[in-house]
Amino acid sequence: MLKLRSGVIVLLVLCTLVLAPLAVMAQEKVIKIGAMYPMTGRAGLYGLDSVDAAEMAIAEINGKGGVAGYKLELINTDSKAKPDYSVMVAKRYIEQDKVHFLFGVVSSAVGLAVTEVSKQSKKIFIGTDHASTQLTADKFQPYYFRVSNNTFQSMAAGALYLKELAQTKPWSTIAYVGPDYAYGHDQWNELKFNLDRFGVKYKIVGEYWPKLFAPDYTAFITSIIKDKPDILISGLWGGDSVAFIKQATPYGLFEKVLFCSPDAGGNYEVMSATGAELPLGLVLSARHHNNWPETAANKEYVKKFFTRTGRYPTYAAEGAYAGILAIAQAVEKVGNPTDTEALVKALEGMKIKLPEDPDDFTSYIDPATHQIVQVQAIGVTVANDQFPPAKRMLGNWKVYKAEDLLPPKDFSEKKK
Amino acid sequence: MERDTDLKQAVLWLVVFAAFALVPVATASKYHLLLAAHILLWGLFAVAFNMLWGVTGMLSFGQALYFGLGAYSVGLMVKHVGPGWFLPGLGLGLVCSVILSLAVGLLIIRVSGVFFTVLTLAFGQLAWQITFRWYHFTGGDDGVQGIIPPGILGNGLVYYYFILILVALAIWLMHRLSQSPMGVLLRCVRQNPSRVPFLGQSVRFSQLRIYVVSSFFAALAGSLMAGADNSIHTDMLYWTTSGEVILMSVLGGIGQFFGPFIGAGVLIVLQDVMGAKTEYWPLMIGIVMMVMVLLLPRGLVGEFQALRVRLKSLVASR
Amino acid sequence: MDVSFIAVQLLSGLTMATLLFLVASGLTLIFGVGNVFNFAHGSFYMLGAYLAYQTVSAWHGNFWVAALVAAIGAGILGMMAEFLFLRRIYGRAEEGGFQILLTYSFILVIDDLVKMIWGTEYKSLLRPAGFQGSITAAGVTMPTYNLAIIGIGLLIAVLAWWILARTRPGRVARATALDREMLGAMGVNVPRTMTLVFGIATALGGFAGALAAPLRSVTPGAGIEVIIDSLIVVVIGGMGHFWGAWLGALLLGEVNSFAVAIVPEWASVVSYVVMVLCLIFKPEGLFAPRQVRKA
Amino acid sequence: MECILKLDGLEKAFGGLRVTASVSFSVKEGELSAIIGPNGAGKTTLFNQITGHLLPDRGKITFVGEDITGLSPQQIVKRGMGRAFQITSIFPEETVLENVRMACLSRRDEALSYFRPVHRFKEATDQAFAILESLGLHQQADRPAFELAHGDQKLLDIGMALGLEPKLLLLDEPTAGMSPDERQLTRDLIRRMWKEFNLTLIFIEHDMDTVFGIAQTVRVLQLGALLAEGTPDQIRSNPQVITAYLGEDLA
Repeated sequence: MLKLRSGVIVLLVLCTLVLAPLAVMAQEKVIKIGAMYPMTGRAGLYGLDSVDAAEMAIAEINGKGGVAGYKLELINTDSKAKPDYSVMVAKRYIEQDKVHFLFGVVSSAVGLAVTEVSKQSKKIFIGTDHASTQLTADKFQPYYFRVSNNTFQSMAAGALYLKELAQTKPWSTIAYVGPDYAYGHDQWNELKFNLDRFGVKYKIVGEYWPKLFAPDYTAFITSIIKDKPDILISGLWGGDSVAFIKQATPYGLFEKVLFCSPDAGGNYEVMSATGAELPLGLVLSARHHNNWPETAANKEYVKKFFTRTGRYPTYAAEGAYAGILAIAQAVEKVGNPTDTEALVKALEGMKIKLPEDPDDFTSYIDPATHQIVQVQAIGVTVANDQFPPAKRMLGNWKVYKAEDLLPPKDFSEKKK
Repeated sequence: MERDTDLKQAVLWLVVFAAFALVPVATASKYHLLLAAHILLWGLFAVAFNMLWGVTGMLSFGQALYFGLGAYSVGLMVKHVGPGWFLPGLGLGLVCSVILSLAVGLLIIRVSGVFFTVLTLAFGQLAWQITFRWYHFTGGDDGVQGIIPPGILGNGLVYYYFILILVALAIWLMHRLSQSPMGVLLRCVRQNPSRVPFLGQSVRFSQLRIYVVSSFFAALAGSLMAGADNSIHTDMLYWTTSGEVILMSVLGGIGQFFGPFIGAGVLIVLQDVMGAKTEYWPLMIGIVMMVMVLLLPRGLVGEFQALRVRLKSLVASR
Repeated sequence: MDVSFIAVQLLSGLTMATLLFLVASGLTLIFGVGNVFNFAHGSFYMLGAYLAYQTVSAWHGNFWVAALVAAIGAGILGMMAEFLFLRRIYGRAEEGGFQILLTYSFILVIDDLVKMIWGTEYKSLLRPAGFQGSITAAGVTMPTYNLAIIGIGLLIAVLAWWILARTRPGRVARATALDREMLGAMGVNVPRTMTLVFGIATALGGFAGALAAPLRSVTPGAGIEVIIDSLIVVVIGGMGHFWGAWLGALLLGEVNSFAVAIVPEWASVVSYVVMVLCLIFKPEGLFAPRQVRKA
Repeated sequence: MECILKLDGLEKAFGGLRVTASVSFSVKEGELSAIIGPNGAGKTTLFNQITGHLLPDRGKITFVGEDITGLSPQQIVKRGMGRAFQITSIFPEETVLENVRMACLSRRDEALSYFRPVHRFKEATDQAFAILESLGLHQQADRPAFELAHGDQKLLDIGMALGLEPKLLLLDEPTAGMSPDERQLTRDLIRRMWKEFNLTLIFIEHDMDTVFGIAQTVRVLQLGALLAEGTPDQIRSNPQVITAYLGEDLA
């Protein structure tokens, strides 16, 4: 008898599933954007920043009356940084919520899973924070667009920086420390690829692979000191970067080597979390800087974000901001958010002025790879307390032209 | 009387089977189909897990190892050999799960209680770390995407029915097992392990047997999941996956054969509904867990049954 | 490898080992005494880090005071958790499973509460005054704060050993693990002992979190990252054996330290390999006394 | 009559304490015998060695002409030895029928069948019912075992041992914790079982009415050693036994 009851429960559950969509009434004249940012754990900060920035962009656009008669609307579901769950959410967005765009994601693993859904259901996926080059290279599919730099671009900029450095301050040996997963390995491979491409001579004296979120780097630090590299490239990000820097400082590592972290090392949270402990003279970069370029647009963006949230943005925020602008611009051009093929055409080659663009450059989406093309600035840590709680910001900028950073046409992750 | 139960069970089987078979008829949404597929596969995983814990009393915190093994056998076969190798991958996963669970099982059934639990957790984490790290072969944390079942199975609807039939078959087999002498023996192993040898049966071999059986079906669930999601990733091997399946079992009731299946359904639907509404999902699920553990330890199905018995005796006494 | 490098790596390993031990000690204590596997131990570690941060940054407290606040705060919260929740499931059939689930639910709740209170931004603590630099002797550089941590770790190990082995409360605590009922019959207040020990264990976790905070970043989810490592330590050392935890941590720290120097590409799996080897050859833990195996 | 169980110089020590001190005796087939002795005489330890639960340090156990020393409990059970426990050992959540049926299935090598529902094992079920009937538990067959009264649980424990159709049945204090009336019933029952199932039966007992009421042979253990062996009358008049039980003074 009881077993029958459990059968009834299953039936009820299924009925709810079937009836649920009826409750969702389609609203008219809304561009629905389905975002999947993580809101918990280490990456939660990026997720929160992204959602705040996206909503800020939406408020700006809707405040001006929307685009082509449509208002923008963002829904976010905590992806928990889990690919299988994100796939479910993406399918729900498409089938139940009838979103026009898939949006976001911090982790490349989630990005790779969601791009598959995007491909199968022909729904545009605007990628913002995740950096794996694969998505615009061998996993390329026509409905995916990325509006922030990938690791290849960051590493190309890093390689160019090192090339120039060799002319003023000769160096010969290099070591790498990066998290032991795809992101960490990709960066190192891409850096080596770019150094070779730009004809830089170097000798590798050490490669170190702490696990992701490793709490302790002491053994790595002492080992690196023994290797005596001239340059130490770091592929660590976020809290790992913070922990490494904090633990390495008293060992005097940064006086012995030039520390260079061109993809995520210069992200604002590293600076805010290390405060005055961040040594001067580290070579860092990020996909957006709060104090570069010193254009009115960037200053206003940073200020507005601060007013809205009470904190300064990490680069994840600017990616999401750019994504919303790109969507708005595409819909404006096409006139509706439903004609996917026309929207893809509109996004391909789209020029879009972003806070991170210096006055003489406008970002654009490469029609061949659907990767945004942007300049990248690499800076050196200097004392600067204009963005508290950070006590150090980047300065002495070196700016690299966008076109120089693109991968060659035949580049593929497989050729490592 | 016992034949009567048989009949009721047959009816129940038909009802549940029909309900799931009708999902594609009731909704055209691919999302609902995926949700139903997830309930089926997690349900299978949870029922298989509960054969270990609820029935035999062995709490494994590492069944994700076999779930992931199944998924990765399919995924890596498709990735490295070719898209047509989906089904051989499935077969390989099942074979590997038996071999691995035998080997690991022999090592870990030497201890019991919390020690056993911690060892399973340790082995699960080892497997996760290897998969995470060996990224040329496994794809590391990027996982493997584009796992499309071959031929006619590539159609979502066909694949759903494929899942439905296999899951129904697997759960039916496990149900038969739980009703069989072997099933009774396993319950005896949980209730009073020191008596079992004096019935001429070996506790350790019983435990090893069910560990292998449970792992086999976990691998089946995992390998079918690869085709349902079209992608696999290291999270499938992470301890949180094992934790989720424990939660499903407790939610539904570990003392009931069907409890974990119901638990899986409830949790997945809850996650879907609540996850969309709040970013404080972990808090919600944490509170649900506390309530279940402290107030409703018999699970939804078990408490429901207890309530019915109480009501019945209340009516009878009047 | 020259001698001074070996010395440097040994010291690095020792630093790692001490931090591992500090976290794992609470875990092994509550397992040894209470037969409770506190899966949420890492969350108390995280709470400790946040409490220390709060004390130093918002209330401008001294770091060492903050570490004490962290320990006491985590201890009180731990006692509350034991008193309000865990206590209710002792003696239940399948207790082990419910323990793990209940403490798992603590992880989820604490994580989200921390997020509500402190947000998702990374927090950071400075090293305390006087421990910001390093000393160099015979070509070996060692940060003073790392030395302080090693010293504190040793102190705690010795203190805990002394309490458990030489004092009456310690002996009662150890005996609790052996037989809760028997002690109850002997007039020992077992529930109170359990609450107290749970509090001490979580206080150790919170203290470890505070001490580690200046070396790491304080983020939500930090607890989950340490729990697996401490678990490995406890498993290697033999669950519930205090000295075992210290030796296990030492083994793991040193093996890791030299793995980094010798086979850096495999550094991230070394811990697991050590553990599996231990389990194969001595499933009850390397440093646990052999148990009498029953048929 | 043939000898079914033979102990040869059995030795067992825990730490420095000798709990079995060179015990040798043989039990004839079909015998109903008792082992008595003061607390701590090593009676249960002896049972544990005979049934394979403990490994003797030295000595040899022969069962139906085969050396079973060092075999595991389940191997020994398979050879036809059944046992019920001093502290009742049953499967509390299973029904009374299921408890006994498990034993019957095990006897028939059907315990590992994993496909056919247990109630379709007709022979085992019938046999289990028959055993419950002769134990007088058949009306409670469908109740979970933990609901039974203490005395009934003891009977169930014996019933499980009977389900194995043992040649030799060992009972450890079958009347412990029973009221005098229950004891009388159990006493009758044991005798009836013994005849009905053609058993060789050894029981440990403290209740002298039971021992001298039904046993054909009585063996006395003291400090791990066999003190005396004989018919109830011989034992009753054995001065050594009287000393052991009543102390030096009264002897």
